[in-house]
Amino acid sequence: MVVLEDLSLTILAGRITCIIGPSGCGKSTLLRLFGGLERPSEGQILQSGEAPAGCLNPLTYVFQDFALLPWRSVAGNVSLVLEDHGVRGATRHDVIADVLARTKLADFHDALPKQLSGGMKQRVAIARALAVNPAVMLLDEPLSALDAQTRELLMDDLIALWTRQPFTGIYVTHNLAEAARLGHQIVVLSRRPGRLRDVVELALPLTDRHPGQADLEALQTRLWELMREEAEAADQELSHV
Amino acid sequence: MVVLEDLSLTILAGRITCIIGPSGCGKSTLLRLFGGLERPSEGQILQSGEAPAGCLNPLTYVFQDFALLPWRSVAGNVSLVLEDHGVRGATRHDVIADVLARTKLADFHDALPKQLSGGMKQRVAIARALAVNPAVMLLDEPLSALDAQTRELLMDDLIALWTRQPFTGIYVTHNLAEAARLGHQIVVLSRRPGRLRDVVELALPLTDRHPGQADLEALQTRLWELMREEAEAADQELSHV
Amino acid sequence: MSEAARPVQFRGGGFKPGMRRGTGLAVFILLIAMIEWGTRAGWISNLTLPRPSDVGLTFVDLWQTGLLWDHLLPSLGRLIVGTLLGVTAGIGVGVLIGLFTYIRAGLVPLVAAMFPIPKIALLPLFVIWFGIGEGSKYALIALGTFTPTVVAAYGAVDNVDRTLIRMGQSFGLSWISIVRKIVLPGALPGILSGMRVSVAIGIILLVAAEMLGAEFGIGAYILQAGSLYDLERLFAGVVILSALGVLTSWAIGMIERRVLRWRV
Amino acid sequence: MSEAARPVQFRGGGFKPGMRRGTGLAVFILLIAMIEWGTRAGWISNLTLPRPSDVGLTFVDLWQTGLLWDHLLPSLGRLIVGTLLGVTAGIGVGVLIGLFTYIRAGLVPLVAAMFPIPKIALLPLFVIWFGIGEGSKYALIALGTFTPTVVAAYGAVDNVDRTLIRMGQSFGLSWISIVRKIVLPGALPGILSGMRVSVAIGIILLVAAEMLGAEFGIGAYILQAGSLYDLERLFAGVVILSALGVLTSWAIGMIERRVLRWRV
Amino acid sequence: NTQIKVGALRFTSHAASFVAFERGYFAEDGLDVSFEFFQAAQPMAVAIASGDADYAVTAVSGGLISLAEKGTAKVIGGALSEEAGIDGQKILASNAAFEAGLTRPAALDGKSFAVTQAGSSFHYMGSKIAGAEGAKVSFKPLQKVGAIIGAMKSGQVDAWSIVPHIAKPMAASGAMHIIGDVADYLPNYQVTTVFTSAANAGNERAKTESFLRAFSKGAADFNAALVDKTAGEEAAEEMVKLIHKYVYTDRPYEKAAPSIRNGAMRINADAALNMASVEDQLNWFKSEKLVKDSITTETLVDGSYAEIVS
Ligand SMILES: Nc1ncnc2c1ncn2[C@@H]1O[C@H](COP(=O)(O)OP(=O)(O)OP(=O)(O)O)[C@@H](O)[C@H]1O
Ligand SMILES: Nc1ncnc2c1ncn2[C@@H]1O[C@H](COP(=O)(O)OP(=O)(O)OP(=O)(O)O)[C@@H](O)[C@H]1O
Ligand SMILES: [Mg+2]
Ligand SMILES: [Mg+2]
Repeated sequence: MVVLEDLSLTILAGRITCIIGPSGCGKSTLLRLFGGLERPSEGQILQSGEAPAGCLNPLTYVFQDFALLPWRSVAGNVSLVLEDHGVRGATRHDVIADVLARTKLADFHDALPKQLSGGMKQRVAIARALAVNPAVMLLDEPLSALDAQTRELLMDDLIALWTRQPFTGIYVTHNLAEAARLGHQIVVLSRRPGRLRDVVELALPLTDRHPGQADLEALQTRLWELMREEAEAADQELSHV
Repeated sequence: MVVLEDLSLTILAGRITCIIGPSGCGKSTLLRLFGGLERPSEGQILQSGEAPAGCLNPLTYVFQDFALLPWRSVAGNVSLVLEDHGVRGATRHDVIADVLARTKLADFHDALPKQLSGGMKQRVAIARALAVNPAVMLLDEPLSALDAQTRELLMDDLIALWTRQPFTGIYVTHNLAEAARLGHQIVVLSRRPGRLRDVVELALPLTDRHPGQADLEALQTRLWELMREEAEAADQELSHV
Repeated sequence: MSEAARPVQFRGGGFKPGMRRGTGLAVFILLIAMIEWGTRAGWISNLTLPRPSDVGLTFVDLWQTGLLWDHLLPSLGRLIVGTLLGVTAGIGVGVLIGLFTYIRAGLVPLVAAMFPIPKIALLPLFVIWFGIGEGSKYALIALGTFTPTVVAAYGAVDNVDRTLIRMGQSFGLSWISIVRKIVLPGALPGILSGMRVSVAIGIILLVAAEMLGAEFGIGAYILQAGSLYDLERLFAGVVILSALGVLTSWAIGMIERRVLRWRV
Repeated sequence: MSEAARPVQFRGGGFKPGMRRGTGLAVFILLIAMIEWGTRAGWISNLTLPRPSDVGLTFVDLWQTGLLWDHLLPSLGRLIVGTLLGVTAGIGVGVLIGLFTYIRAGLVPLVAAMFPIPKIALLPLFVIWFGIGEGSKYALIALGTFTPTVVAAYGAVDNVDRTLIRMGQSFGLSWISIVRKIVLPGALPGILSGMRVSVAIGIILLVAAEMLGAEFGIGAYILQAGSLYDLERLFAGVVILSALGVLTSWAIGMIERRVLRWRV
Repeated sequence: NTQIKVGALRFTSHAASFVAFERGYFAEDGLDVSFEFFQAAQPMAVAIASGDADYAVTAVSGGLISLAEKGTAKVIGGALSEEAGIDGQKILASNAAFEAGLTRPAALDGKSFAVTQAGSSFHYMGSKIAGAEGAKVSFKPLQKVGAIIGAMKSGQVDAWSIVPHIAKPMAASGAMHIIGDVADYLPNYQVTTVFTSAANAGNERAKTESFLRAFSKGAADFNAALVDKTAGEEAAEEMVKLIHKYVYTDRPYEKAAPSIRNGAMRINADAALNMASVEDQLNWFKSEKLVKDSITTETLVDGSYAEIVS
């Protein structure tokens, strides 16, 4: 089955690229290709330039369902990705303390995932991703398992994190509001097989964007018009499991 | 544990009442109380007036996770709730055909739930609720298990359904946009124990509301300011499982 | 892109072992060939293992003399009747335990206490209770399959999605409708997978059951071969039971695929 | 509100049977009282069931003469060593099957074929292979606990959340780290719940194991009582095994609660 | 005709019933006999108690005594006996033990002795032999004759005793050694007895007497043909053929015949019972604490049917 076809994309360093498209169009597959978790049957993914100093894992994911180890505490989950890269002792301790502080998790150092709300779990996943100092963050619908209010809160947190220290992000989402809030560049894919429909550039700095802002709303409406028909078709599809 | 406290609410017939509030404040509990699925330890729920003619189940739910029987086809799932009320033969057949047509499911008569997209599943659940001709529809975050685009599509469908034949609805959600689009009256609850924070009335007819409309955006922003702090607190809560 | 553009390295995949058709067969054939060689060459003594070809000849013999059916049919009858009794009773009791608080509280400890009782220990009692005829054989197999079925059945009822039950209640379905249309179909996958284990136990108990005055039956055949230290026949019997087990497990798999087509 | 305001009728609840502490005990006591009465009054013949008070006296006797420990300790030793061997090997093989395609393809059919082989049928062989000493008893119990453990273990590995494994890969964890830190802890709940069954089977097999030249042991005690048709002693032995089963199951439950505290 | 069920093992020692059935002696006495075949003696005793069989022949085992104590079984006559001059049960040593010096029963001290179950006749024999030689012997219960043969062949137990038609071919094939005769230690040992349910013994006198009469006729034919060999070779051949219908059915006649002939031990005429031997066995069971002390020979034996010899 062809999932993605005839797709050529350039991701900009230090900016957030949002990828939107109807259900099943291959967004997650594309992201897995970016991160080396999937092998393309044709074509290739190239990375250029050097990873920043202290980068343990250049291409780092944040998953929709958090992917926390339930048997490890918050700190343990962050520690997991440091252990294998030989970060030990005081250094490890410091890195963990730093990323937990940046994601407002300092008080939850020893909590188990089951005790946390969804928003907190995703913060842990973000802290874990930050801990390896990635060159590119690959975020696969990081907010869609959360309720609308928590989503708002986390969007603010992401903007704050990016503002403090800009990272290269590829952010897959269904949510046009998220794309309009977080994207420097919005890539719109068509239905399966996913092809490039449009690429929208947004010059407005992230910190100047607010929910309910008129131009962002207009952009959203434009994107929605672009996609509505395809979203409907995707919705009506019968899967032949 | 006290979940809801000191709460007195009146639901208007033929209108949609949206209930919003932070996570765990007792929205679902309140809705279960309305529908007789939970027994209040104090106070009571009263229903006044007669159910409309042909109403098989006055208080009817639509659940967040669809609650479809996976072993029954789309038609079978609707049939389930008619069988017990003695609707048989041609009548049953007609009712099923009618509600499936109203929810754009006519082509999916014999599909199994596993073949359907999330949006389609929720449409089946709505069709099932319509089949018993309810006096009040109780909707517990009916769209929050869906992706953002499908959510848009279903909101339009709900508005169309209500416009064709207004029903009394109690609609629980986290999503302020949904509340602003669908509510004639928006009830804001505080954190647990849930108390009444505010009741907002919206005069604008449903059909005249559009995504990105300025006054609705303003309302959303106001609601968000009302709730932000509490949402943050709810997010930070540790559960002691 | 500018300088040094390297392709992203693949690091996914794995951790998803599939089945290679034929490997299993190859392992079997290899094993049998090894034993054949060993027994012929003498580095496996004929006291340790029989020569596979001799076991094969025993089979041919069983087949040609018609003794195979003389032994297989009574055993199948015992297995079917006994398992049917045990499984039916087990599902009944298990569902009741899954539905009613007092039945659960009263019976779960009883079932837990019955589980580790070795059925062969009760053989002498079974003769008194059910006679030496087919009755005691049915009873032994039924008892052996009963307890695991009960456990599987009430586990399956417990695992039925509660939101489906609440849905049924919210639409005003009667209690019996909820049980019939929601609880039982929802418990079916768990019950069927429990049946796999129960049937395997039923087959294992055939030998114990046929300790009780059975002249014909695969179990009796094995016991007789064992008491004569006739390894060829012992293994022939064991192979038949093993094949029976694989076959019934496959049959239940087929039923599952048919009846549970709705599963994701 | 205006006219006829009726309260909403409650229609939820139910389908959530709890445990009533004590009911189980009450059922046991009732059952025993009934049998005591029946055997005293004579409507239960002394051939059918022993008098519970006599079984109790047998216990007291076992205790006072110290015979209880003479029988219990060897059995416990066999159970522990045999189960440990079987479970360890089973977990090892099960995890390998869960990780490697060729091992899975080669061994799953073999395990499936071994499952329905009745271990008592192999007793004569075990005498030759392992002698009539402790060896054959350990081997029998180990073999009996091995197959269900394998099945549970590879099922548990299969059920480990694949997104966790993909996460590990995406962070560049080494294969061995993924196995050690993600696959094994993730498979632990399934392995532990499989151990419940394995240990119960180990207890059941004690009797079969002690058929082979055991002078002491609960199984040997039961067998002797059976061959003497001494129902009091037979039941005393059965009660010990049953208590042992309930106890080990409880112990595994405790371990689960400790080790799997992270479970939701 | 009265319907009765006779429990039997497929052993030559049960031949009297087979002969009585095949030659119509049961029918002559108005009995319509059907056989229930068992794998071991123990379930047969239980089956008599439960009413699944009416009459059977078996060794005096602990199980039988316990059932008699529960008032459900009675010994009514004797069957197989050890008798000087007739090939009886043999004492065997494994090759390993034989080479290590177990060449006579006197060397049994410290050795292991195979039995099927505690309280079986093997246990009794071994215990009596060891007692007579002043030897301390450990008994290994191995449940089945097959398991014992395996253990003997591989030298895991040292000694055993068994009927001659199993012992002799084993010794002949070099798998083990015969080191003595049971009869030397237990002269006139009442190996097996005829028994029935207490109900039959007490209330069905006519039926029980009919059974014993027909059974005795079968025994007489058997003794004449194969034990005393007074009936001539032709009768012996015919007798072996008759028995082969029931025993070693899965072997061709040529192979079965020698085994059947070797297994021929005297079945007591008129089911006479050697009370002294029975009493000795009962006392042994009591002394080993395998049965309750309160049991007397009267509980076990209904002496009103058969002649009591000693
Ligand atoms: N493991 C798989 N096996 C088979 N097909 C798959 C698998 N994963 C994805 N697909 C198929 O590939 C296509 C693209 O899937 P992908 O998950 O990339 O879509 P997506 O855009 O992320 O969808 P969604 O919006 O639902 O997350 C889908 O049609 C899906 O059916
Ligand atoms: N079955 C239950 N057992 C114990 N506590 C419960 C149960 N269901 C709900 N609660 C508690 O009752 C409170 C209210 O729950 P409820 O589900 O009504 O909240 P909610 O507002 O619907 O939350 P959410 O926004 O997460 O859906 C929560 O604090 C929850 O912990
Ligand atoms: Mg996706
Ligand atoms: Mg809720």
